Amino acid sequence: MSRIGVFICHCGENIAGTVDCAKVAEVVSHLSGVAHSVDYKYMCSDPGQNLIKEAIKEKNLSGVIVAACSPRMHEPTFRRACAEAGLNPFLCEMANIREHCSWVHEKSDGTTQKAIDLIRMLVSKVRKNKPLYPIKVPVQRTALVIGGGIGGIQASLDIANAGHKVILVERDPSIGGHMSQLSETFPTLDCSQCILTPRMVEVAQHPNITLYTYSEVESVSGFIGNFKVKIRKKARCVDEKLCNGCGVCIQKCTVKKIPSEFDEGLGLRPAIYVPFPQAVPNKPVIDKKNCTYFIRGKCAACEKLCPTKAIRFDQQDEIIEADVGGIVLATGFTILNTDFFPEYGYGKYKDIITGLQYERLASASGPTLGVIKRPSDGKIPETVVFIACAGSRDSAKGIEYCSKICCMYTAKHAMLYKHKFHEGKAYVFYMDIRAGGKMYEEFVRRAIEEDHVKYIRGRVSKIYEEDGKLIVKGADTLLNHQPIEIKADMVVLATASIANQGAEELAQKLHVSYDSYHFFAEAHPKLRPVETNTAGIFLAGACQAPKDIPDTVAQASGAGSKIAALFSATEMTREPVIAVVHRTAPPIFSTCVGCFLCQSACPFQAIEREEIKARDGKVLKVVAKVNDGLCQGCGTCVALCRSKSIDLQGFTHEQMYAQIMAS
Amino acid sequence: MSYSLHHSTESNSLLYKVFENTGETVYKCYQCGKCSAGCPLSGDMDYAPSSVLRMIQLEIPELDSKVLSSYSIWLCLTCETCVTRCPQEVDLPKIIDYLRSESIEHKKVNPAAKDIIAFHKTFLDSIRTTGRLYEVGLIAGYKFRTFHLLQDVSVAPKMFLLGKLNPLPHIIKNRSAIEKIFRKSNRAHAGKEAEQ
Amino acid sequence: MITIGYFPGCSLLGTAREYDESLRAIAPKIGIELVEIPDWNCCGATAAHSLNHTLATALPARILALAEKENLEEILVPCAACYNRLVMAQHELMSNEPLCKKVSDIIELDVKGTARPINILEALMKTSSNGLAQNISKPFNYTVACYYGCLLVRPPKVLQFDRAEDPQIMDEVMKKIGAVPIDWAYKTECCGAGFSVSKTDIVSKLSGKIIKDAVTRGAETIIVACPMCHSNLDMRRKDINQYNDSRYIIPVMYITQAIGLALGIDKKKLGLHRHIIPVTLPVKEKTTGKTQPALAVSERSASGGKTEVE
Amino acid sequence: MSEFEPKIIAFVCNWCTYAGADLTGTSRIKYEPNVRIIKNTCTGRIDFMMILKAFARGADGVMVSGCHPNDCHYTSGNFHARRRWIVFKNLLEFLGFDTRRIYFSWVSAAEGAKWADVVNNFVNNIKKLGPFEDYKNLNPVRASLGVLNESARPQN
Repeated sequence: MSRIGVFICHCGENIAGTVDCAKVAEVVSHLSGVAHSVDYKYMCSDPGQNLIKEAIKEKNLSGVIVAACSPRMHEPTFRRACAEAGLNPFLCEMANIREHCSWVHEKSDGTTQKAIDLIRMLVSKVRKNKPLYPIKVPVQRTALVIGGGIGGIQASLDIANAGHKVILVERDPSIGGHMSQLSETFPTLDCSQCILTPRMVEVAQHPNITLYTYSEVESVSGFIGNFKVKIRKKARCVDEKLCNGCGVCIQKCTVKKIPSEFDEGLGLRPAIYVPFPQAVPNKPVIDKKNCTYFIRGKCAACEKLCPTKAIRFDQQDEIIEADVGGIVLATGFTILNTDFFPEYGYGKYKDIITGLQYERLASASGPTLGVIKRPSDGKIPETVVFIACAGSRDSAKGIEYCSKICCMYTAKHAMLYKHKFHEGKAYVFYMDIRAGGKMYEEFVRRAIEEDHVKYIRGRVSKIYEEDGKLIVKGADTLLNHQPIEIKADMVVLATASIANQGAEELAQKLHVSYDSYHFFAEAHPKLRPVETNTAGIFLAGACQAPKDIPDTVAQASGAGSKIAALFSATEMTREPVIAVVHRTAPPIFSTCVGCFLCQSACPFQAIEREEIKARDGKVLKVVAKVNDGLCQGCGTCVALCRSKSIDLQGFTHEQMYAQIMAS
Repeated sequence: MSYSLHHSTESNSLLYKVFENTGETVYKCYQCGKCSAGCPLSGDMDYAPSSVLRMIQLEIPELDSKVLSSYSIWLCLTCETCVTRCPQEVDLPKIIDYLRSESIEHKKVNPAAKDIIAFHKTFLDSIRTTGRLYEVGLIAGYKFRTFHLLQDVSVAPKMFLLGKLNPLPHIIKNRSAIEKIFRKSNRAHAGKEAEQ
Repeated sequence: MITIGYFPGCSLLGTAREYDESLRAIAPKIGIELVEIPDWNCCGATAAHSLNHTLATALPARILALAEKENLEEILVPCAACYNRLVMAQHELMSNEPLCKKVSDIIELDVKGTARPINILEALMKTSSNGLAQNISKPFNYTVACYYGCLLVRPPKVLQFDRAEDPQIMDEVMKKIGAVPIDWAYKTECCGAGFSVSKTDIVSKLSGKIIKDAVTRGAETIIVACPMCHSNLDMRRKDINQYNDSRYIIPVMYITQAIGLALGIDKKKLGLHRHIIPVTLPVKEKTTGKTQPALAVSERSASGGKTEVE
Repeated sequence: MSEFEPKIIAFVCNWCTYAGADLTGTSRIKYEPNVRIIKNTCTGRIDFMMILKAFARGADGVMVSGCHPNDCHYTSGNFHARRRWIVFKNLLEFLGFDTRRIYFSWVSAAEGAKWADVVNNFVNNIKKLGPFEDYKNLNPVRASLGVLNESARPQN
């Protein structure tokens, strides 16, 4: 006869506000199997937890139900409390009467009745609960970091410096990401490359870091501590060991006029190239789509002229397999870069550019060597209009969120322009200035007060060209909404930051959830901003939401230390929520008939064949066996098993049906 | 200037009525001013489109009545530029159509708008009687209503010569049908306002 | 030959006669058979929806109902203003069951809103593939400003026709008949529409800007698909020139007239003689001098144009 | 007696829909109190016998909800569930069971509002369908299961 203790939490007014907790405790106390039932203001508080511990000892309870918030919130707390009182933690469960009841229904008998029902159902489940014991699994102490931007770089270095091995995978030919494209960085205006490149080199030289550039993650399987990853190393067509980065091939390449991705199409590059001079690794890549040799089978100038004979036209993609214990996602973001605003004429007028293109114009290493020249005719623009929220905060165009970084970089852009060209006029059309951050507001004020950037509160309605000028039609909502027309030489659109292409596919490969904008979802918006819902996979930077550099670096270090913590021991304990195959006494041994339907259904290849032998060694029966290291406890096999010979610990048939029957 | 702080009770505020009658939520407007920037006439209006929305948002009786007696609501050409570009998808023309009927209903029509209304009224009279627009009748009637007797005397004769103006109206067969439509619609329309 | 219902609308019987004439003239040649809706009435125009919303739906509803009676699937509505009213009405009827009932009761005909109003450009797109391009006998090789106005493309959510900003369909059609459309800023700006009688100053101001931009960018004629645009740009030219103290003589033609000319139809049949601003289009050879600026501008716009096409 | 308040059992997966329903709570979106959530690890765990049992126990409607296709925390549990549901549905229909009483949906951890809608719509549909009486014919069976003399069950 089970002796279950039920503890109903008021959670202040959160539950007691709509649920009559005293009544619940009253009714529940009469349920068969319930030995003890109380309500209390805050169960998660120390006194609350002591209440439980004492009850366990005094009433010598065989099971505990805490009716409070969601188990996702406090199950660990209460299970720990039970353990401390000597009760097997898996005999403790939580009835979710807050998120699933008090918060979603009005104060009424119906709501109280629902709370009672939820508890009653759980009581009959817990009556069937059995003590379970955590499973120990080995931890493969190597981390995989996906994405070589500042986020990925920071995370890699932190993990590597903590003494663990890191595999850093970058899609492009060089690490560095968007930060390497930037000119100066707000609010300090120090040169982006100057602070980034040393880190890039550090990554390249760090003994603990294996760098795979021009590579992509092909597949990921396994689970926390024991992921198996396949990495596709795309053919560079250059032997990285032989190449010494002399650059002859790049100078001699016969194709020269390919818009450079690094310069956002404002500069040109040859078919064999390194994205930018400080690239890491500084080894060229052949762009097969544009290489004459790959198009016509002729040329091969680079091959002939390479002093180290490093060119390999026949090089094939390479698949690299690795075992890793934890993964950091740092795939970053991209910006809206299309004909998104027909009324703004982006893509139609050369002198309307995106913020990222402007960064290249302003960058000393950029196509104009840091002189702001307009793309159409190379003239220095005398009037530049900057438009914030170009795409962001625009539900009509499908992006409702604020891209967060635009207010700051727009202020920076205007400032840089004024610094480089004093007599120039800079206008900023904005809706709100969001400058939350250390020294941020001061920075914006400086742009306005010291550099005399004209801020106009209003959204631009239309831009069109008239005798070589761009006519920007806006309104000033602070000047009784008067229409304002500015004749500009160049317009810079702070286009929205959006999730990278392929983010969705990657998320599905790794089984991490993502939001409707395809940004990866954190496990908890406030309390677990670095974890994903999938154990062992962590987030760093703008792949989770638009972020500036400081935030990205902070989160990256967070992810890094999470990994370090995970790697602090050679093995880790997992919840014993796994499938088990029935065993009974001979001559039956197991009700399993060996159809192995489960094997085909298991997504984790956790089902093995076990031969049951007689003493003489002859095989009596072949039954399924669950590898408790691999099993993740989804229970698909359980539902599928024809003879009901597999069961899921913690969610056994007995428990589930008991719960249903009590409904 | 300052407004009395007592806010109008929700149900009689313009904001609420606009929602009731057009389904448009004026709260959605975050005052970016894109409509005022694109509107071909915001320069000629007493309140630019976005200020009209702002005035409605505050639910202050004084402002509500300013809106109804504004010239702006009559100046709108329904060119739909604002709603086409509005990031928050506020259907301003739809709202303004409603504001116009409210303005007439509450006898708040801006004096400067009388020509415009006169024209609309004449227009409707014309089709009410003939079923189709009788342009000559329209112009004549309009002049009669407004006493702009000399307007267009220069163009009109030329248009006759070009055969662009028909001296006689086109009259559709089933005129009673049109008359009915007008009567019923007017009743329905009046009814709708009576409800509030 | 495709059969389409035809709703001319009031102005096509009067001020916009030539639009009606030219449309009827080209229809057979481009494979369209027009079936005029019997005993159609006025759509109510701006007046109705300014003063009485119910009326603004009821009047077009009667037209749609009559079309349904003739089981016409599509109604060609050449007048952009009428087109807009009809589509709006149809949209409301389709999306609002009770309203549909209410209106049916008002007009004493049952209306479902199944007959789809289409504008002149949609109709031309239908046929441009089969015929239009082939039957060109006199290429309309002029630099033209395609003026869409408001009501042809807006509001996009309801019309779902061409892109609302910088639309292309008229340009495409004009290219087909040999014209060079310029890239200009006022394609979809408002001309003053309903104010052509009651607020002439506003019309002069708005239309003035449109004509100025078209001329400065070297257009030789402005192509329209809306009687209101036409009357404001053509009939009101005197006021416009007075107001802006300018002397613009650029002719304004209906798209159907331009096509008519390209198809080699007689000027009179197309009602070209009915314009206040005479349509005197230079015969290309001798007009290099006159259209010098035009060429200069059109080159730029052409290059601008290229990026659009990509 | 007052309006018929159906009893709804919802089998949800722990990773998407359970979390989604939590989000409904944290965002304080109100919905019909008729639903009783039973947490499973994954929709793949949900043995369709459970659904029958729920009806046998007097449920008027049953919901099954998990992660969207491709988002399953266990890669493919929801696909198994979907495949099984297709077969099971046909069987039930063949047996003359009104499958409108079973609702299968995907609600992700981010879709708090959707969960509320899904529940409300389903509850309304079941209210239209009226109470599910057929299970009473199972009384002998239920007696044998010893669930008739159950105390704290609401007597409505």
